[in-house]
Amino acid sequence: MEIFDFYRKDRWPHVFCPGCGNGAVMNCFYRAFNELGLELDKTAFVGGIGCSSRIPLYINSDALHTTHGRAIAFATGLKLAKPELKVVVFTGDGDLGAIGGNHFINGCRRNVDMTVICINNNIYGMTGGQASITTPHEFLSTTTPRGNKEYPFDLAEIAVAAGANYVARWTTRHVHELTKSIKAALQKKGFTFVEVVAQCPTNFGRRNRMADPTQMLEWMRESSIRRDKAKANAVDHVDLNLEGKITVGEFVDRNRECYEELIGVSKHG
Amino acid sequence: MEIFDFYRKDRWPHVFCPGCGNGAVMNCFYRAFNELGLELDKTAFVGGIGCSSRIPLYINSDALHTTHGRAIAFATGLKLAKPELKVVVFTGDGDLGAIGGNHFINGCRRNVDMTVICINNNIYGMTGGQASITTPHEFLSTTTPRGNKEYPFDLAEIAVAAGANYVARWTTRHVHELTKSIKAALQKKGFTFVEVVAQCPTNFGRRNRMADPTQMLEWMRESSIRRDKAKANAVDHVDLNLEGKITVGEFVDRNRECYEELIGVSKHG
Amino acid sequence: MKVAPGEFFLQGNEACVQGALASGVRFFAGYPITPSTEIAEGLAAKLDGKEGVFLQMEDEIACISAVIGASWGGVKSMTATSGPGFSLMQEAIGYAAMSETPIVIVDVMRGGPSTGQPTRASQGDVMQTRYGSHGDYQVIAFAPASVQEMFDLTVAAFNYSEKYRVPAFLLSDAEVGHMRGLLTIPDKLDIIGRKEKGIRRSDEAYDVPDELVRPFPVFGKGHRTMVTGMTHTDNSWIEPEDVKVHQELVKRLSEKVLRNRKDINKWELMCPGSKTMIVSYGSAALGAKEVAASDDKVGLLRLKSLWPFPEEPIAEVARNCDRILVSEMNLGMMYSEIKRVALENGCKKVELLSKIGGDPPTPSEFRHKLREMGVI
Amino acid sequence: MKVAPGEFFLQGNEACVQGALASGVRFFAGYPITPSTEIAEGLAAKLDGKEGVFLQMEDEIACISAVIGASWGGVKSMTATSGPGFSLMQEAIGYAAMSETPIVIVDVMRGGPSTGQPTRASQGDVMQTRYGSHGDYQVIAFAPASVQEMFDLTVAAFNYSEKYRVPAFLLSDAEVGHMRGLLTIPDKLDIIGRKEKGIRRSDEAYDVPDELVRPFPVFGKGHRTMVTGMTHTDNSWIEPEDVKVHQELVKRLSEKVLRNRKDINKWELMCPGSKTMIVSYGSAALGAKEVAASDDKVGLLRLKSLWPFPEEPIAEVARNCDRILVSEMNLGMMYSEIKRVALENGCKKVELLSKIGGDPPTPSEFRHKLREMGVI
Amino acid sequence: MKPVIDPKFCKACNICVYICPKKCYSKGSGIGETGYFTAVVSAAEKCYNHNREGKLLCELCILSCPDQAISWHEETEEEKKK
Amino acid sequence: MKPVIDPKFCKACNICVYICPKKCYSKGSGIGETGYFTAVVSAAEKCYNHNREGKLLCELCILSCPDQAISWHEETEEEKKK
Amino acid sequence: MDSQVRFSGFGGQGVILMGIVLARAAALYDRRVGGDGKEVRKSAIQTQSYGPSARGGHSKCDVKISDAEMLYPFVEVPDYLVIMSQQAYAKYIQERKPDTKIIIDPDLVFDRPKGDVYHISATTAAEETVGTRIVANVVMLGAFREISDIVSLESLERALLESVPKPTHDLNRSALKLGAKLASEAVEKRSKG
Amino acid sequence: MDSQVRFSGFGGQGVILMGIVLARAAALYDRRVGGDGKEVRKSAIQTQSYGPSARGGHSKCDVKISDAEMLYPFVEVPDYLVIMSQQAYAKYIQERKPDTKIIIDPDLVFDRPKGDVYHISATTAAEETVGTRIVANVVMLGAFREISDIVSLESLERALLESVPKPTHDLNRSALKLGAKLASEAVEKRSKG
Ligand SMILES: Cc1ncc(C[n+]2csc(CCOP(=O)(O)OP(=O)(O)O)c2C)c(N)n1
Ligand SMILES: Cc1ncc(C[n+]2csc(CCOP(=O)(O)OP(=O)(O)O)c2C)c(N)n1
Ligand code: SF4
Ligand code: SF4
Ligand code: SF4
Ligand code: SF4
Ligand code: SF4
Ligand code: SF4
Ligand SMILES: [Mg+2]
Ligand SMILES: [Mg+2]
Repeated sequence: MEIFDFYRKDRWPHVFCPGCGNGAVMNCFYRAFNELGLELDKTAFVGGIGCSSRIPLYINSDALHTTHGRAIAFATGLKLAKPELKVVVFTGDGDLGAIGGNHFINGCRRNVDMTVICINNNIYGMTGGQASITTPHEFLSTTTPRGNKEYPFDLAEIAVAAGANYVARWTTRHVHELTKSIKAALQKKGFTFVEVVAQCPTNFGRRNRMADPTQMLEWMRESSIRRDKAKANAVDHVDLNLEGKITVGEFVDRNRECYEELIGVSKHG
Repeated sequence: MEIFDFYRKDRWPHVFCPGCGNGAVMNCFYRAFNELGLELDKTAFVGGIGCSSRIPLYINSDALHTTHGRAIAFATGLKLAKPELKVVVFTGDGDLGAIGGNHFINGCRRNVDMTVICINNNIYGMTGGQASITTPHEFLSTTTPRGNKEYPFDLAEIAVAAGANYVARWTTRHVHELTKSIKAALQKKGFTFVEVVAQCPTNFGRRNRMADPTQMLEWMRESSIRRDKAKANAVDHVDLNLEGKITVGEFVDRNRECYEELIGVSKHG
Repeated sequence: MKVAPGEFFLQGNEACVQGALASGVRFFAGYPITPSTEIAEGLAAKLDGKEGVFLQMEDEIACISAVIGASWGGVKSMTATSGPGFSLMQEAIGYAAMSETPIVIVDVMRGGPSTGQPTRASQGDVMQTRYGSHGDYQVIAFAPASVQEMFDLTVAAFNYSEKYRVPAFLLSDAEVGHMRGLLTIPDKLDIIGRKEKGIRRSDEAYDVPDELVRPFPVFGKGHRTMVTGMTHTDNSWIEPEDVKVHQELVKRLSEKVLRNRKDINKWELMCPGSKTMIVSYGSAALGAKEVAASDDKVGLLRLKSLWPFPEEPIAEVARNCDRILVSEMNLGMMYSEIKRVALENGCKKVELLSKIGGDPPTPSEFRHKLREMGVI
Repeated sequence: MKVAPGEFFLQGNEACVQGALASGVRFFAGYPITPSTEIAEGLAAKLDGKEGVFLQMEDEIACISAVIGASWGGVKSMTATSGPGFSLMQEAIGYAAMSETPIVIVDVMRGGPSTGQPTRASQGDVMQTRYGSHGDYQVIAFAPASVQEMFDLTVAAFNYSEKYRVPAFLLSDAEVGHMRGLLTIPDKLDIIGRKEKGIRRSDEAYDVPDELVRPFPVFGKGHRTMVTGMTHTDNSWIEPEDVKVHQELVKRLSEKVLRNRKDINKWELMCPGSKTMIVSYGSAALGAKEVAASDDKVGLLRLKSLWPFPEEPIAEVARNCDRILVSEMNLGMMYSEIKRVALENGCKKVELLSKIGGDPPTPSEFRHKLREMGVI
Repeated sequence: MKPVIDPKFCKACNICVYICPKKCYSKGSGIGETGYFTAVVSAAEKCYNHNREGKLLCELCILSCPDQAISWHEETEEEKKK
Repeated sequence: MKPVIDPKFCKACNICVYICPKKCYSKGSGIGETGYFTAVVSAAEKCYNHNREGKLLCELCILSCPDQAISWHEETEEEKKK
Repeated sequence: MDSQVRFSGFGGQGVILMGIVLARAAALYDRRVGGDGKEVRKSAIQTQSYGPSARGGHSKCDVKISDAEMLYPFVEVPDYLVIMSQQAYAKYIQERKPDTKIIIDPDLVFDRPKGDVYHISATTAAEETVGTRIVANVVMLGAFREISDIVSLESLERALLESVPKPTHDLNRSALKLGAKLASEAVEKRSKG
Repeated sequence: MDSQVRFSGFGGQGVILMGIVLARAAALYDRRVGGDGKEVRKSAIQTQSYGPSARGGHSKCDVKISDAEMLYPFVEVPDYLVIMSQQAYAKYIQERKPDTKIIIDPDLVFDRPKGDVYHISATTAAEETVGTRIVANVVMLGAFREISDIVSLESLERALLESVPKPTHDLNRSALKLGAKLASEAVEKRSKG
């Protein structure tokens, strides 16, 4: 399958800004999906509301573009009603981690079989650059004109604590590692979570002296630190947040039984 | 201050069932509050909706009995509007961890100065015994007539991952330890969280062969394991949930700056 | 799951469970709330994963979201709640309307606003059902007044939801939901199935004029469906800035419900010729039934469906009577709509018997009011 | 925080920020949403912790909850949102009504239902404002039609919210919110402060009859206040099963707003004697202004407040004209209410100019409609 | 000091009976004012705090009683002798 | 194989220029069809995949291009000689 | 003709069950053959006052039984008022007609109402005779049936046994009989006294 | 009398700013003393088409200026139509009157409309003369003012400088002047041609 069998070419060029990180994630996702030989007609894509959440509408498959923050809840119903479908959620840091935080942690806990890809651009892109729950401390946004005083969530660590079967985080500066983790996530049963720190040059970069998307890629390269190394240095993730680092790597890979197995849901075609 | 200076004696006997764990938590809270010499008129109590969330109405102080799940959000506004108040939230496993999960994790992250006491009775007491996000695997409830197939949250671990300054869990079988942790929580600045596993004989015990409250206390005694021991045995918390253990102890004690300090909120009397 | 025909002594909420099962419900997501919880509990016992899924979720928003998601998986799906949960569901209800997703929502009404009276009956959510979500949309809502109607109108809600691809509501209340009485399940029931794209059946759903209701493209069948709550064209591409696209879409969503009022609306008429007519629904109408049965100066129009607003039966009644007494367990919500229609149709005296606090108006209270009005 | 008097060229949403600051807002919690975001952004710049707190929260439910909490801390507090966020706030809005918490909510309306048209204007939330939460309650809502009114009516919303201890709304829309124009901030503004328990001031708030509005017991002042969304007695003890307590409470909550309609309602009247009157509000009324100014066969009643429903000015207009043309940017929401009042007052021709999709009706469209009606 | 049960508050859960390491409490047998078989202090003299001044020891009963039905009282001269 | 940029899709972010370890890309200078200064493949012959068959190497550019504007194409005979 | 019955007591006594069993018996089983040879059905509706959870306090359960189709299913003023606690007495004694039959458990209700009153020591009798006060409600139900004769013993027993766990069937049958006995004694005593 | 102005182009060109500056100038500063010695005020409203975020595509900004109180503030059909991209041309060219003055940047608009058209090469001129195409919008604004004379140069400049960062004031002033120059040339050319 060529990339434009997978994506709806008639909608190109897509709506995302020049240099937006969403596109790189789309490339890696297509690559992983294709290399695994998965089928579009046996897969459904679900998104919330946000730039990142619009990706499902560009994929040549069934797409459920839902309400802000609730993608995982919609996906849960869809999956349990039609268990033979593979279900993939595309979401953003705001959609998943701010308004959708509760469905996120409960998704991890309930362990319904689905893969959730969160494009964390550290900002609300769609609405024009307000701080999100992952905007780093002291960074600027339209709602933090004096620098963000809050500290960010570590979404991947929370997913671990909440019980997801597979958790990884990479940046768009790690396209190969990212592709590999998406593959791992798609292959594993249960709730799997891949977070991608990605550039939003328009609404995050511009206000933080990184208007050029390549500056953002460079920032991600410099800030990334492998999770095993970070753990070895015994810094807890909250402290890491304080330092503005981005821990990357696979965070957990375990095999809790998924919810469908636990309730013995049968495939009603 | 005698206990019935602290509580509204004219409302006694309270509405809670015979043997309900809420009462023990009330005793320990009063004890901690009193021993620290805190003042009722400088403290406000906030609750959501649920048996546990009704405790604020019994305290001889300002009480905000809110909507289901939102107590922390209400408390956040109250505290930031009147920073000289000490703010304490009473909540339940359903109120805090199910419908209120998002405000819980964001409360931990934002680190507004407040103490949250969650009475985790593993069930929705008020509505008559439906499963909650902490009902142990395979336990019975009115909505899990074949045993609960989901696995429970570990609220305390999530609070750690989300960034709370102080996190402890005890059961009502640990009244002295609990009192000590409540004291520690009340003394520390920032978001502090004390989870108490407590008996609901009416709606949890009755359906799980522990109709007698003392059977429930005995169950808690048997299932409890100190967190340091558990950690030494290298079992991760999700695995612990699988085994039906209750890890108890202090989970974290750190000193992240609280939100008020970070934004430099001034006390406007 | 099959439901056995026969006679049963059940609670209203249990009859609703039976109605859902009889309609073929395959997915239920719920969050406990008094006085609706028995519906969740009943379905938890029945939907064991094999024949359908029962899911208790983290909150009501998750529930209705999952219910909509499940419907796109092609199964009949449903949730049940009461006031506070109903309020939380409003955003997603608008999404269901906009995305034309067939779902059923039961609201067992209790006293509001806010936490109010969790265990007492009210009819305070009837306008919320119509207007609770932002923007223009229409819904279908039924108001049962007995155990039997908890069953019958649950089935109706499922049927019309499928037929018109619209969220349908069962607006019950704490009295009807908790009342126990006889339920007769007939041998044969008319059940309308999903109006599925690519499958033509001689199904009643296909009676609906096609320019208003589109066939439903179930996920996973190669339709490559796009579903969205944004303004979209007929092939589902989002066009959030296009005035025309928005007008066509939103007007069609309303029209498909409003133009089919005759098909949807249901009511009971007692002593239709009377010069004084009571118009009421649900629990509030029960005292009126007794009055209308015993006094031939007074008739009753009992609405079994509230939305789309039953203009025609009310107009008919208004044209033929001198005065109308509206009775509801709120401060007068349907009253203003009914009054408008009555005035348009030449009936100038429209009065209100409003009763809140949990107890339905009694026959004595009706008689007292009618006496005040000089009717009896 | 003081607001400097003078003339400014600002966006509608920025004028709202100025109005809030002028009213003494000390707490704002918001969640970004188009087209209201500039209000949050404007207050983020001003409320820096010292003179007040700006908080961006995890969702709209958290925002309005925190806003209510802050109000109990004794400060003026506010949030701003649009349709989807407004829907999510409905449960807490009912709580604010039930607990009699003064708060201000701005809804900059966009096209719905659901995600709809995020950047386009509509008036689709006017009924939701009245009926969006479960149960019986009344609110106060203003509908600005200019940059200046974004300021003036924000101040009015704060004032009436404090005076009657009721949630008050500013129902703006994407056009008025984003329009830029002149704002004049006067030297002196009438600002109503918290009607605080234990403090008697010669404040306007105290004009309110005491049997309807109670003084507000700010937290932390030794009142040992109990606040609850459950049915409660006057000393705030919960009585969720008591019929009488519920009736008294809920009726009082409604009455305190309804009985003070004269004080609250605001409107503009152009060519009042005309035989044809347009009744409209917000953006939808702007085209009508031009028509009414240029054609003396046509007058205009422009409602600046929508709730409590302005019965009196509409009745007055209806009594003196032959026909009414209602214009709104929805499918006809206020229309039915207006029609009812018109009919009651002898005006039998009530027509609707409804326009959705984002653009307010133009003067030409008004003229076209009036021509169709045979008026001009 | 001795523990005393307030029969107006006790709901007869018998947690005191279970929790007291010294077996000072026993189940009640007669119906109390509230319709419950309230527990009774049957052996106050076994309590750690019997005839003790200053900071109280143990207190498991008081901290565990869900209904705030137990409180400390001075012993009578007679009781002190036990 | 050689990378080719589709000027209908390229939005001139220059990520390819930044990311390519072999400096195969350079910034564009003329305005493209879409109004952007689309990037250009200025040194395809330096690519790891120049004159290579089978599994492609590196691919940082293709995976990183936000607009799916880069794709692989057969080289012409002439290009192969470079 | 309608019969309106109210059972009241405190939470945990099984007052609700009494009403459910009575209504169930009337609705499903108590059908006689009428003069025209057709089955004559009763309609019966049970309603209740529903407090938060199972926390003591008073509890109320109403049953309305009608020979015709049920129109208004709620009890306005009861024809029969069964009271099993002092709290319930205080709360519900006012709502009665002059001819309302009142049945109390004199060991749990301390006040003594005037009027058409039957004293049935259901709780004590249950404990003493069948060995457990758990079935005091069934004893009272048996007594109520004997006094009211609204439904037949057979249909009441059938409805009862459907509503309780199998192993307790004998116990419940005995309790029902015991109630009937207490009632006849009470009636006798009244007619004598 | 009302003047209706529409600026259009693509996102990022600063089309919105043009409208804001014009409206601001008219509303706040462009006040003349009338015949009666009193200050005569204009009222001015700026509105815009507001797409999702800053993602290219077309962009539109309307200004309506009135000598009296503003009643209807939206532009129905513009008196002046300024177009700075081909996309915007395609979208907005239809909405005009026979006498609408059209001002285009001929280097960015490829079609050539008929009617009262002015060609202002604002983008090229900005790059070549003041050294950056960033101020092409200001150049165009200067040209527009020169052609329309709706507001005075002084008030426009004042409003402009209030809306841009201090360090760019000189640049912006030059751009405005450059626009005026281009406009006089264009007018001259037209009158000749
Ligand atoms: C209930 C609700 N609140 C707010 C919004 C407005 N909104 C749309 S997208 C968005 C933020 C999206 O942020 P994120 O998920 O990080 O996506 P991004 O655009 O950054 O990819 C918001 C707040 C909405 N649509 N619905
Ligand atoms: C929005 C909303 N949904 C549901 C309810 C019903 N409700 C009341 S309390 C409660 C559960 C309380 O459980 P928990 O917080 O664990 O408290 P507990 O009673 O067990 O102490 C629920 C679901 C409600 N009041 N509001
Ligand atoms: S706003 Fe940010 S996230 Fe959205 S498309 Fe533009 S660059 Fe991407
Ligand atoms: S239901 Fe459970 S939690 Fe509630 S009061 Fe009773 S025992 Fe306590
Ligand atoms: S613990 Fe308290 S309530 Fe329980 S039996 Fe003992 S004294 Fe009574
Ligand atoms: S203090 Fe300890 S020893 Fe004494 S009565 Fe209480 S539990 Fe028993
Ligand atoms: S990365 Fe892609 S979009 Fe960006 S400049 Fe290169 S080819 Fe163009
Ligand atoms: S594959 Fe690698 S070396 Fe070749 S062009 Fe792309 S980035 Fe450069
Ligand atoms: Mg984002
Ligand atoms: Mg609980």
